[in-house]
Amino acid sequence: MSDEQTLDLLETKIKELRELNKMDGIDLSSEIARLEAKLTALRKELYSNLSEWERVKLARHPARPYALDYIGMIFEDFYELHGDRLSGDDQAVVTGLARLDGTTVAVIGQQKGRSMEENKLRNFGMPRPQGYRKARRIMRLAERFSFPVITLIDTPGAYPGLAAEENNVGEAIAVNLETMARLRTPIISTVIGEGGSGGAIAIGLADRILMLENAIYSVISPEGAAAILWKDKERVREAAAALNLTAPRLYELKVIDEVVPEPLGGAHKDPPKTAAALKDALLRHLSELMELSPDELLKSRYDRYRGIGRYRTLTDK
Amino acid sequence: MSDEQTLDLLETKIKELRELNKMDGIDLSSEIARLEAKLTALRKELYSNLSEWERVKLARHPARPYALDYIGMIFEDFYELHGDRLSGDDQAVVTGLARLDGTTVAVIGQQKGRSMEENKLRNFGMPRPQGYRKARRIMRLAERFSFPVITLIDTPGAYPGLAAEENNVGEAIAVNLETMARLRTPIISTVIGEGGSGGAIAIGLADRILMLENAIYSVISPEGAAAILWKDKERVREAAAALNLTAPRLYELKVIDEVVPEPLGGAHKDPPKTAAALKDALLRHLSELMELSPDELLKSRYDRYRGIGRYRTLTDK
Amino acid sequence: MAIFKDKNYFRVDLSKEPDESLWMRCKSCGELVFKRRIRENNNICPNCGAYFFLTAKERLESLIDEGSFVDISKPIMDDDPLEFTDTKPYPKRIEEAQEKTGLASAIILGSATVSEIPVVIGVMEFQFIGGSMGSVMGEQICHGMEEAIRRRVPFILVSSSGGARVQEGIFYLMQMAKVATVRTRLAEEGIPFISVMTYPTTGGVLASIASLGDVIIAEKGATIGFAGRRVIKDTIAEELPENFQTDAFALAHGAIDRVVPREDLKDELGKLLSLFVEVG
Amino acid sequence: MAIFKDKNYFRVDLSKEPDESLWMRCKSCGELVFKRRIRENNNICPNCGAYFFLTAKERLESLIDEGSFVDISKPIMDDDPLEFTDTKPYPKRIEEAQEKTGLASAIILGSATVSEIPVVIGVMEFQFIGGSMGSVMGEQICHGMEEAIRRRVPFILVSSSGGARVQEGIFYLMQMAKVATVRTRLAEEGIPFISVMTYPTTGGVLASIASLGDVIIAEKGATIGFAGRRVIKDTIAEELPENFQTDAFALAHGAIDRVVPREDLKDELGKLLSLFVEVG
Ligand SMILES: [Zn+2]
Ligand SMILES: [Zn+2]
Repeated sequence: MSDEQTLDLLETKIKELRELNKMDGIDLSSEIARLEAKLTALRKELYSNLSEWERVKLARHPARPYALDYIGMIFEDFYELHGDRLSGDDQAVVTGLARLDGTTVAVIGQQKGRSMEENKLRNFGMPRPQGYRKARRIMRLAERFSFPVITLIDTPGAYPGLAAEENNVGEAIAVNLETMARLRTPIISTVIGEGGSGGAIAIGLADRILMLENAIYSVISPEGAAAILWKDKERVREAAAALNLTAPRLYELKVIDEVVPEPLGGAHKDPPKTAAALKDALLRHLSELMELSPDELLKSRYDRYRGIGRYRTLTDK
Repeated sequence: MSDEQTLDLLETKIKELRELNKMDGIDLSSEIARLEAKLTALRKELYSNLSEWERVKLARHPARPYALDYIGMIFEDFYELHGDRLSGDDQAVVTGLARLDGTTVAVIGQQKGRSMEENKLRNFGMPRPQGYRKARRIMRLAERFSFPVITLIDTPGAYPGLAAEENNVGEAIAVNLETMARLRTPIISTVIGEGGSGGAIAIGLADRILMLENAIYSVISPEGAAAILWKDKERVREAAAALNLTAPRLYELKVIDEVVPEPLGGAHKDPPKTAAALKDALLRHLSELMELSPDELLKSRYDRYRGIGRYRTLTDK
Repeated sequence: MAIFKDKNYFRVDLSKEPDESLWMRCKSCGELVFKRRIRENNNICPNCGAYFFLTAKERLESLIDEGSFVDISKPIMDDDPLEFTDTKPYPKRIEEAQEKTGLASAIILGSATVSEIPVVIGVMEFQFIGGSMGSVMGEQICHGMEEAIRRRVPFILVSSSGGARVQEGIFYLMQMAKVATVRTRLAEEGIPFISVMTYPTTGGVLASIASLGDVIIAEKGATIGFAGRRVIKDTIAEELPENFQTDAFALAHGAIDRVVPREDLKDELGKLLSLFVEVG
Repeated sequence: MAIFKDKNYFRVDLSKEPDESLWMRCKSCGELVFKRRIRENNNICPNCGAYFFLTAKERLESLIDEGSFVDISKPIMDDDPLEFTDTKPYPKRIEEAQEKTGLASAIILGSATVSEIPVVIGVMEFQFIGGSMGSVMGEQICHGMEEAIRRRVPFILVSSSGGARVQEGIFYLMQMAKVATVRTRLAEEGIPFISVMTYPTTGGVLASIASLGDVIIAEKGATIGFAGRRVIKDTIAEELPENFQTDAFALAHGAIDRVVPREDLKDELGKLLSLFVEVG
């Protein structure tokens, strides 16, 4: 049993005691209070020292809220829009218009499923070229009406397979990047779960990049890195650590703009609270970005990406 | 035997006489000269009174030059470009860059085949959505570098079929129209053979519309019109006449800007001469259009299409 | 007798009640139902839920706020530029269509409100020569878009069309180019354009204005496609799947944003429009 | 010994002749051939026509006018922002790659002429950690595009890359965004960008700069694809056709403009470039 499972079990026991407590003649209040204090302390200890690999597991936790969950909790009047107008409607990408505290925004989210059936529909959150092109269409729509664009990233990666290559997934991602680079409206991207490589950044070029505390953003999965770089599938913990994929670390590296806190134990422990924190962050960043003219916005976005990267300068000889 | 075939036979006989004439001791010069004069007179009579249906047959004549034939005769340094970047490369549409009397232009042509094999490759000149989207890509490329766009129309129509509908041929045509309406570079379209309805206009919204003398431009084929409107497949001649599909008639109706003359008997009787006439017309129109700034060009194109149509004004009551 | 023949142009007035027989038999479930009840129910059978055909006027009534409609169409009607006659002269067909529908042309154009949001709205009348697009429809659509720009309100176009007005030949084809050209101005002016596809949206209407909506909504049961089944059969004799050119087919292939049941269409439009316009 | 370790940056000089053994055996036909003859023949076997691998320097030599190359790269080399170690520390990998290739990074960047047309050209070196894109490659590509704008000459990028420089993690991913961002300036300035895809053009290089050429030319035999066969097999275990991710596959699916044999590549580039620049 993992540490987290032990704590979940303890939590269940406390709930059972609380039920008992309601019955006549039994007073367990002080015992319950002590157990709850203990649980919180244990949780804090566990989650304040989360290893990278533990965060990977939280980012992929099946109970973790997905894009549509956040959309439901953060926005009003979500109106879903479908289709790339070219050849398909990829349900691994959800797009639409909605209101964020009164402002109409375009929302683009990568959507995983929970049941087998849902996952079939959502393709396990792995977008096809049609999904990226649907996103591109919505970006252009947003630009036309000056709606800010909010993207929610949560994908193991772009769908790899014959049909994806036949539909030029490379182009789909590349042209999205080009499109986002010059889109004349604010873009805020948030990694809410897994930020899987090119499949993530294809909707992730933004004026502000946020990450939920336990989200990850990585060029390769720890499993993939272990297999390819360490030639040992078991060394996922080492790989996860080496990849620098956690939100706090990426904030230190100045690649992302904010880490949005999650409840102790992860977003799924209190989805509304997580959503509230994300909404607060989105509103803060959006109000700053909406102060800028489209030209200022584009210039600042351009400068951000023009300057990104780490290298050593040598003596020209 | 049709009148045209009779004349072709006479032409062959004259050629044979001319061979004989080269041999020693035979002088047929004066007989040949008289026969040639006769042939020319007969041709003139035949082709000056071409019925609409006869023009339809000329427009579809298997020996008629196709887009690539004209491209070879009119432009220099043609560099073909392929692919819609999305999912395919439709060979019923040929696109590329080339030089027209020194000016780099983008060329977009609908291409038929002659042999069965060629026709399989070219899909009988019926473009798929991928072909229209390839054309669109080349238009955007042309706009980026201010290359004028020359389109050559020759199609029975857009390819009708399952795959075309699955790839949203309606969108493909509609967005091409929208794209051409605002393309910031001159566009000249020429119907060189068959201008088949929506499949033709999808590359035919232009600053100047030219037609070869025996080309046709029609909302429906005479065969289709006979079957649907006259409920009688045999009444193609009547349908062809009613449809007002010939170049001279469309010029009278002020829908097209110029009728480019063909040699007696049709373009295939002297392809280089036809190409020379078309080149001359293209250069004339292009030099006029290149006098205009992009804004002037767009305004004049806008006004042209905003004003097109014939209706009766009523008394508002 | 052609009602518009005398060059007097009657504007569409939705308040006039058409007289009609009391009962009809539903073709789907076979029940006898009150016509009035069907009418009040968006022409949906109250017994089995089957959709009956809506005229353009009925469609308008089903989508807009009651009493909000004002005809803003141009006072024009179809001409006969090609002097076209097949089994019947084109002017005769126009007359018959006018008598049958009580409309001047195959499109109604007006200002109205939808969930209290002002819009310009055009609705095609399929019973008017198959809702085909001739010079008048092209002109009214463009006029509607220009009015939407002038009033700074969204433009809604409800399509129901077989496509080509063959009798106008090249002028029909040029309407495809014309409406697409004027549509670009809506985009440049930031005016929303909602395209509503109903049964059927095909041919050159699909391949021009109907496919150019910022948002495209299809009514449940709409046929959506470029080339008709018959043309496909005659040209390439291809086997076609059962769902060919259905609403579900269009949705699956990314052609449209949503499929909406008729009874929800007005609410959906209101919800969508409210996202495009400042509310409050 | 790392040749760039001492922070002295050697610019690429194509005039230096590498010393090498005289003969090699062609892996394709088995014949012993003069290395020099292969080299002079664009690394194509003079006997059977098989293509041998070209280093970035050899590729450059095969594409540009002799003697026209001037290194204009920025004097930079890979850093180790994540202090990354797998089976080997990242700095060690960089050192080894530098020693092996004689290059500072996985890309050569210079000005040159092609058929007498001045260009800025970047060429990736596959032998330098698989031609993977790290911060340095991203910066050099952007620098090259800016130089092309400053000089008003076309930009050519010859890709040969496995994609991700995994050791730079998020900084690699951000290079995809970076090069795509700067590429938009070429478009705005009307500077042509020709993307040349060679064996292999994959991953994040394909999914960013390589797919964004105004014209995209693939060398015959190039592998072009986003996800590697192994990833696909591991993820979805799908059966893949024989021509998967070949040049012909990319052409058939509209990803590229042309497939060009190596021996024609220079002439084709010259012909194409001449259409983009005023000649005479
Ligand atoms: Zn019923
Ligand atoms: Zn060999």
